[in-house]
Amino acid sequence: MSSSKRLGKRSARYSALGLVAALALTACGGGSGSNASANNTLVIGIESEPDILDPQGGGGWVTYRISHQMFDGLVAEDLSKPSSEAAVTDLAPGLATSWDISPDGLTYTFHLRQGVKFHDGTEFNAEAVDYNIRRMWDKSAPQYNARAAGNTTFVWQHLSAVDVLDNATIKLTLDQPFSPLLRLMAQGGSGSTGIISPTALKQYGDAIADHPVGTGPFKFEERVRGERVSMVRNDDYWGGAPKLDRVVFKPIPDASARVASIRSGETDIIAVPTPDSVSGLQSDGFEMVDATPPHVWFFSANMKEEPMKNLKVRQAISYAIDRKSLATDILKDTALPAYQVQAPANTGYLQSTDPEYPYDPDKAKQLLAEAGYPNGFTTTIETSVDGSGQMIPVPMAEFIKQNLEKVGITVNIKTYEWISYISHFNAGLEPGVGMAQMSWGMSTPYWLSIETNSSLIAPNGPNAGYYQNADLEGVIAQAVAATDEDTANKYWEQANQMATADLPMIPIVNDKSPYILSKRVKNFVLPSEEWYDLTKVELGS
Amino acid sequence: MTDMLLEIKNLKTHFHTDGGIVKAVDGVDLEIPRGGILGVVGESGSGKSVTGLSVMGLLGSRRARNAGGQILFKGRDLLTFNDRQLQKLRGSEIGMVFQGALSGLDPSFSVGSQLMEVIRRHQKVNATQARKIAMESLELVAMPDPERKIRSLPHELSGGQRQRVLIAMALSCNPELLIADEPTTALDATVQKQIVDLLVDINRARGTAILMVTHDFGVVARMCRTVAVMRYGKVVEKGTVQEVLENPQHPYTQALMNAVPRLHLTAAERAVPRPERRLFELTKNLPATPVQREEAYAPL
Amino acid sequence: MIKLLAKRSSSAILVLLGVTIIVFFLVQLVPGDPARAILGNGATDQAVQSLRQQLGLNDPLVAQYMHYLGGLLTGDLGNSVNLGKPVADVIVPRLGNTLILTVAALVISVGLGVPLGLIAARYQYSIFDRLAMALSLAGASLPVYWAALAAIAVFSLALNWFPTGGMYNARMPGGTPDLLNHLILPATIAALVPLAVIARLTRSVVIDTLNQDYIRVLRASGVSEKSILWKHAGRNVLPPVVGIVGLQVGYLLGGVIFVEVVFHWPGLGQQLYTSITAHDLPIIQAGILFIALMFVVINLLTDLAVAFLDPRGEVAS
Amino acid sequence: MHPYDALIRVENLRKEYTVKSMFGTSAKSFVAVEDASFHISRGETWGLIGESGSGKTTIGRMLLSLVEPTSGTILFDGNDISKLDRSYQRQMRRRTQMVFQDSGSAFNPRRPVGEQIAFGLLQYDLCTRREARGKVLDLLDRVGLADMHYDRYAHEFSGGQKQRLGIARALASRPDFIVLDEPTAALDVSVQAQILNLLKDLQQERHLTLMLITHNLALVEFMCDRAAVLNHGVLVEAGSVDDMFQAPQSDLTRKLLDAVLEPEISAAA
Amino acid sequence: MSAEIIANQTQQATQVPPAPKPPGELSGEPAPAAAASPARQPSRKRLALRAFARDKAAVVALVVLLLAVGGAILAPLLTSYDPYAGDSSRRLAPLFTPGHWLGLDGQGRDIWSRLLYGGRYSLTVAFVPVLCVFPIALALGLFAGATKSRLGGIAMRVLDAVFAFPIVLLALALAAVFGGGLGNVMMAIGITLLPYMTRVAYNATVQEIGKEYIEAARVAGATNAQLLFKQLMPNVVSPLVVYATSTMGLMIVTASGLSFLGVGITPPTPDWGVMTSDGSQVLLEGYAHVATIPGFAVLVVALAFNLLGDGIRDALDPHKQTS
Repeated sequence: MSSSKRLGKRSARYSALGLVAALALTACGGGSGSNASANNTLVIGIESEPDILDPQGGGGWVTYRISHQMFDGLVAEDLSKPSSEAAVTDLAPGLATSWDISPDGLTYTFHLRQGVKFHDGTEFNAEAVDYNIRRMWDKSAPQYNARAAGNTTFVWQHLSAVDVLDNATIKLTLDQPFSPLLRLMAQGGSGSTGIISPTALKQYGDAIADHPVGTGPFKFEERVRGERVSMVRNDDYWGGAPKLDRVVFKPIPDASARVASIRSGETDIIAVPTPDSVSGLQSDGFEMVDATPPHVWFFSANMKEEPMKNLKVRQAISYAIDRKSLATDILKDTALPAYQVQAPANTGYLQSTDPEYPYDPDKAKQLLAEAGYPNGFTTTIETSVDGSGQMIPVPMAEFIKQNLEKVGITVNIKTYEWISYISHFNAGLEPGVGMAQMSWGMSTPYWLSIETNSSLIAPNGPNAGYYQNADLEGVIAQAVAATDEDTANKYWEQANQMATADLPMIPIVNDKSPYILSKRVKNFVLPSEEWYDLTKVELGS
Repeated sequence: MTDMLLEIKNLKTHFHTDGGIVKAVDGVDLEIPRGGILGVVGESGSGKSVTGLSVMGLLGSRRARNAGGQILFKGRDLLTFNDRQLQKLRGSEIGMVFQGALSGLDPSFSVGSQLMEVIRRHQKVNATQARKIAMESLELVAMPDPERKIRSLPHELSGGQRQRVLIAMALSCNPELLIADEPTTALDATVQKQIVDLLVDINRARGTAILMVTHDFGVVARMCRTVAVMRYGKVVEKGTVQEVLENPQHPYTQALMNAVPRLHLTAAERAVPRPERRLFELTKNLPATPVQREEAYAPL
Repeated sequence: MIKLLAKRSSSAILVLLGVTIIVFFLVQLVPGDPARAILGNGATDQAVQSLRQQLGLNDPLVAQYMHYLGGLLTGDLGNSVNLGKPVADVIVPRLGNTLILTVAALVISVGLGVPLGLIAARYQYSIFDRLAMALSLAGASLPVYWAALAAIAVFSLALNWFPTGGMYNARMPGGTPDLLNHLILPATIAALVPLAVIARLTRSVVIDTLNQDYIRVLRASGVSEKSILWKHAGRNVLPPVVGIVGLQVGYLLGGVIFVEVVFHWPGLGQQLYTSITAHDLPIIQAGILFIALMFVVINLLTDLAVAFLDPRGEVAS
Repeated sequence: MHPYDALIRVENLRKEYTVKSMFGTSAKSFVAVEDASFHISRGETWGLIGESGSGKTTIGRMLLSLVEPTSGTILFDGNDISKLDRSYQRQMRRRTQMVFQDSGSAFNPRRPVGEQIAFGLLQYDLCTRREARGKVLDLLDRVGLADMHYDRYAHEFSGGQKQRLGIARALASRPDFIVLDEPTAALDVSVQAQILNLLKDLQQERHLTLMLITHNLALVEFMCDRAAVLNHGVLVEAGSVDDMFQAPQSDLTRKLLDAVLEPEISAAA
Repeated sequence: MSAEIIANQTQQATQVPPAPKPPGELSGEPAPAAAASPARQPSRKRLALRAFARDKAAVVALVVLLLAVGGAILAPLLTSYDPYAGDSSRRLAPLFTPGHWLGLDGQGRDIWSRLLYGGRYSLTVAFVPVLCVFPIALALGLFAGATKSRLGGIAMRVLDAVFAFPIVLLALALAAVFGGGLGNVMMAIGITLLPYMTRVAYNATVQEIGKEYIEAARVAGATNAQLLFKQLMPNVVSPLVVYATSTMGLMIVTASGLSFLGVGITPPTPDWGVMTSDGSQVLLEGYAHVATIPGFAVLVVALAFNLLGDGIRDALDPHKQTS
């Protein structure tokens, strides 16, 4: 045999070996799922990899949208109505069927739903609730978890005692009246109060995030980091079993790739499509669903230094920004112009038809001149490049820069990655930085307090612009201490009015939080909230 | 002249370079009878190597062009051969050995496998037979311990042994003509002599005709029957070795002969004290060449 | 061979030690307070301080480094700040995914680049050669993410040949065929730049080899051009080409970050990218360390392979 | 011969190369030169004969302090060169020069050759900067090159011209002793003849002491008075060339003599 | 048969004899005629320029780069549009829109104008880090390569460790550390580049120091400093210049990658990388021109730098400078 033939054979053998190795490598990635369930699996393309699936410790809307499907809290919201029917979500019974509030507003007695079982079979009862609340609040409890506590600080800040009255009743005692409590208990933006199976908590401890066990409509199936989080139907769900067999949340961080994935049929629903893709998708037969969640995209002004210290300057900026064009041209109507600090999906929202700061560059120039800056000034705007709820911050900032430069304000843009931006933002605005962009919101107006309270001035809290307004704090304190909802709301509206007039934060737009749905998806409702319910959703063929 | 194995008639090989046409071989006539040994002597750039490569069709450069003449091998004009015919011819009917024995063997394959590849390329034999022929070829070139050497990789052999392998390779298919292009340059003197003697032995034993390209009159004297002296692409003088060496006619030949340092000078020569002994002085004995001969500036 | 192995390995270990130092101190430079990042917006100063204490962030840097190194040696990469689990649990599956992508890209770039270089060398100065080399020069200057998006536009959206990203079909993960289906496009894009470089370098190595004396000897012996190119030149360009390919793995590991981001391939690059943005220092440290480790190991293997493939056995610079 | 007639005297010279392993243990060594003793008299040309790898170049380099001997002494003009102080060392450097086998690679490819030849002059303050060019042109003229060659670069010269350049540079510092390392091995015979003749003329003119390293016995016969034969680092024979070639004492010498192919018709053909 | 004289000696005078072939050369092709003609020798610079001018690809590359530089400098004369000001109502207008032949970007800014002004940033990113690193790399490489000292060895070891990081990864990590923006990106790129350029200088030094001319210079009495600066340096600078030039293209690509990952130059700076990464957000929505035009600019300039590097290498090679 010639050596050339031998060489050929040998190299063939090598390549065969390589192939086998490659297959062996890939074989470990084999999957699960049968054809039938695959057909009834809803795939949702989401904008980033979720945080840990511990509902109390995991932060961010993206994560809560997932853990919300597996966990319930005592208090829920009615997520069955679109924004057009309910501008603000109504509170609804969750794992508590009802609750009594003492007239002094200091004790809350929750009557728990009976016959509910966690996904692992553990019975849901008052002990379970007690166990969970102490995990978030009671430093002396063995299950106390610093991260869960940190994320739920605002909810439990006035809690002084938890008492199990009986198997179906639990009493929370506060040290002062705290009207936002119920709404905060129904929130999930930065950690929620979803109830976890105590058995599972005891078993897994901190690793609960990889074995989430709740009472929700879907049961955890598996999580492949970077690839998917999947869950299957909970046939025993107390609210009625969902229609879908499985739900898969698939993180696709790049917006273009997300859009591509629904076009190619790999996903059924995607979050946050690029604004420029929406009309094309719609004309290709995809449906866009949007809402008015409690979301505002705003600038925190640096109240420590000139010229932002000057109210006239802040007003001038607010007049100078063409919110309408921003929403229509840049964001392609995926957002609404925002003229007040609180979002429409908030009980403190003012139903005034007249916006306070219409686009008026001339007035802006005039105000600047009055403030002593007839020739404008130079300032820096900081923003993240992406992030949950941030929409498309850089193009938006670029647009606003152009607006401001028209009235003589020269703007430098500084950008950061989302998470480094959060810590940078929370450290407080640096000298020389005029405004820093942020987006947030809650259906409870208490959010305004979190943003403006002087005790939460950075770095102790999210009041990054160092805002102090004793009058506003006084009104908010009255709202918090109110024991009936109407009184509270009246104070909240007043607070909103004051903040909008004083502009510690310059609101820009309210996100409409659009989702793109393929034709197969039926009964998907987007309420006035940052998350949604999937129990009613069905898939066609 | 019909019994000539190789007849080169008015061969012209030109190179088209950026600086114009270089006539490396410019009308050369040479002939070798069957079993003969022709020495082609010249200095760098004389066109002697290009002549050998032209015969093999191995100029391999885009710039090389044949500009006329004939190369008749056993009556067939090799210049009319296509690539396939030439490939068949090379190694089987005409073998070639180059200078630079150190790098002449593929370092990655054993001596045996390289020999066998050439053998099986030209002869319809199986591996065992090829191996046998390879062994014979190695024995022919007096390779010590051929059983072991056939399995060796080239770098395991000395320079002289490698040159032997190359000769064995060139001879493995029993060609009628061997073109040896300075096969001993860069070898130690002792090895050089062995190789030269080996070639003479092979010529006698097998009747293989040899075209010996060299710059060394010593080699010519040792092994050749006829010799041609080349300069600037032309043959300036040719004849039997006896005639040319003992009575060179062309001044260039004379000059070259004079320039070779010799041992065992005659008593008369030795009587000259060393400092006064002189080698040949080019400018005096040669007609002035046009330009560019570097040595035109020689002050001698 | 064993001696060479020992020598190369020990110098590789030195390099790795240097790598750990660089990784450690690089990460120290990342702005922001990891403790605050963990605890979120509402955390009090006190909580942040106690977590800093707990994480050892208040120790002197050198002590932190020694602690880090000690952990590494015992296989403890620490816990992810954000993910609440051991770093190794996060990194290892990602590493596997990146390896799949990298190996596939390597197979493509070598499988196409080397023959391309060989043929271009064989037909040096031909139209094919000039075209191939111009293209590969351009290929080496291509912004990878742009090429990735363009490939999605064409091959996923317009032609619908391949999925737009991910590793498996989310609806019904389908094992190896599913994986291959998801692998082809990103692997090809990741392969582009190394393919171009490999083709160019292979070409020049082959041209060098074809000018060697022994090639001329083989020609003079009537050996066919095919055998000369594929057997003799092919065998002899192997050591330098393996060296070139080894170096390209480094570029691959870098370029793969873009491919992983655009194709949302759940690999180490993407994890690293999100961790850099999420400030997850232990993950960043481990991720960079692993990539560097892979790089060093590949270099080591390359060195040894070159030495092994070199017929003279011991010669390797 | 009186010892002071010797310009160079070498005693028990030895050079061993060690290949250290990674951890400095188990060192491998290779002896390039073993216990060599010889002397070179003023004004003579001393030949060092050996085949490739015999260590002859290593000896040449040791004489010029380019390679440090493992042991043994080298006396230059009666002084042990390893014990010279700085200024004497400098003097020694000036007085000893070398012509390389391939002067092409011995010239910096990116500097004009004239400048490189001038270097030796300036380095030892043998002339002023202004005079340097003229002196170099004289040197070039002496070795048979023209003024215009001053500003050229090494690659533009032919083999013979490069050797001439190498010789010119070696002469620049007015040395007493020049090591010629295979100075004509790469040249055509006609060119070789010119270079050899040139070297001879220069030796007479400048009273040079030469050491010729070569494997070509004919060159030694032509150039040298005395010579030595080196076999794998060991000097196997030394003495006057005439004696040695007429009555060789060692096998190697005999073998080498036997291998010389003379351009005369012998019985062999 | 008597010996015959064949050559016609007079004929020799009329023809150009083949140039002498270097001994040992086997190619069968004579080397180009060695320049020994008595003509007046042109200056080195002239020769290098002449060699460069013969390289068509390099000349084209140089023209392209000069156009890019010219366009960047003369941008205000070549366009009337502000690269920062857009008309959001006309955003993403296609190619050949009247008045905007390259169309408008996502902010409704004129792409042609941004392309011109963008050259100022992209070319700076390519040029400045390389320029800054050059002397450091040269000094380090020379020092480590020539002295073989312990310190140099340690320096090279440290750089070896830096080598273990893929370029993009290191640049990404550094950019993340420094934060975005032109200056920081250039710093990140410079630091990333340092080991590579140092290695080139080091390798060239080690290679050159083994050559005979160094030994010859030592025989001629050169001191160590003279060897280093007079002999070695010119031979080390040349390959480093070539490498640096070729690298500039790669650096634009790298910088653009950083912009894509959000750690690069900050928008709305009209840097080509920023433009490409901006545009890639709408690439799949049918607005391919927004990303492709600046991407193409990056490609062309990177290519030009590569070809220029090749051209400079040849031009600086004394062997190719034939008059």
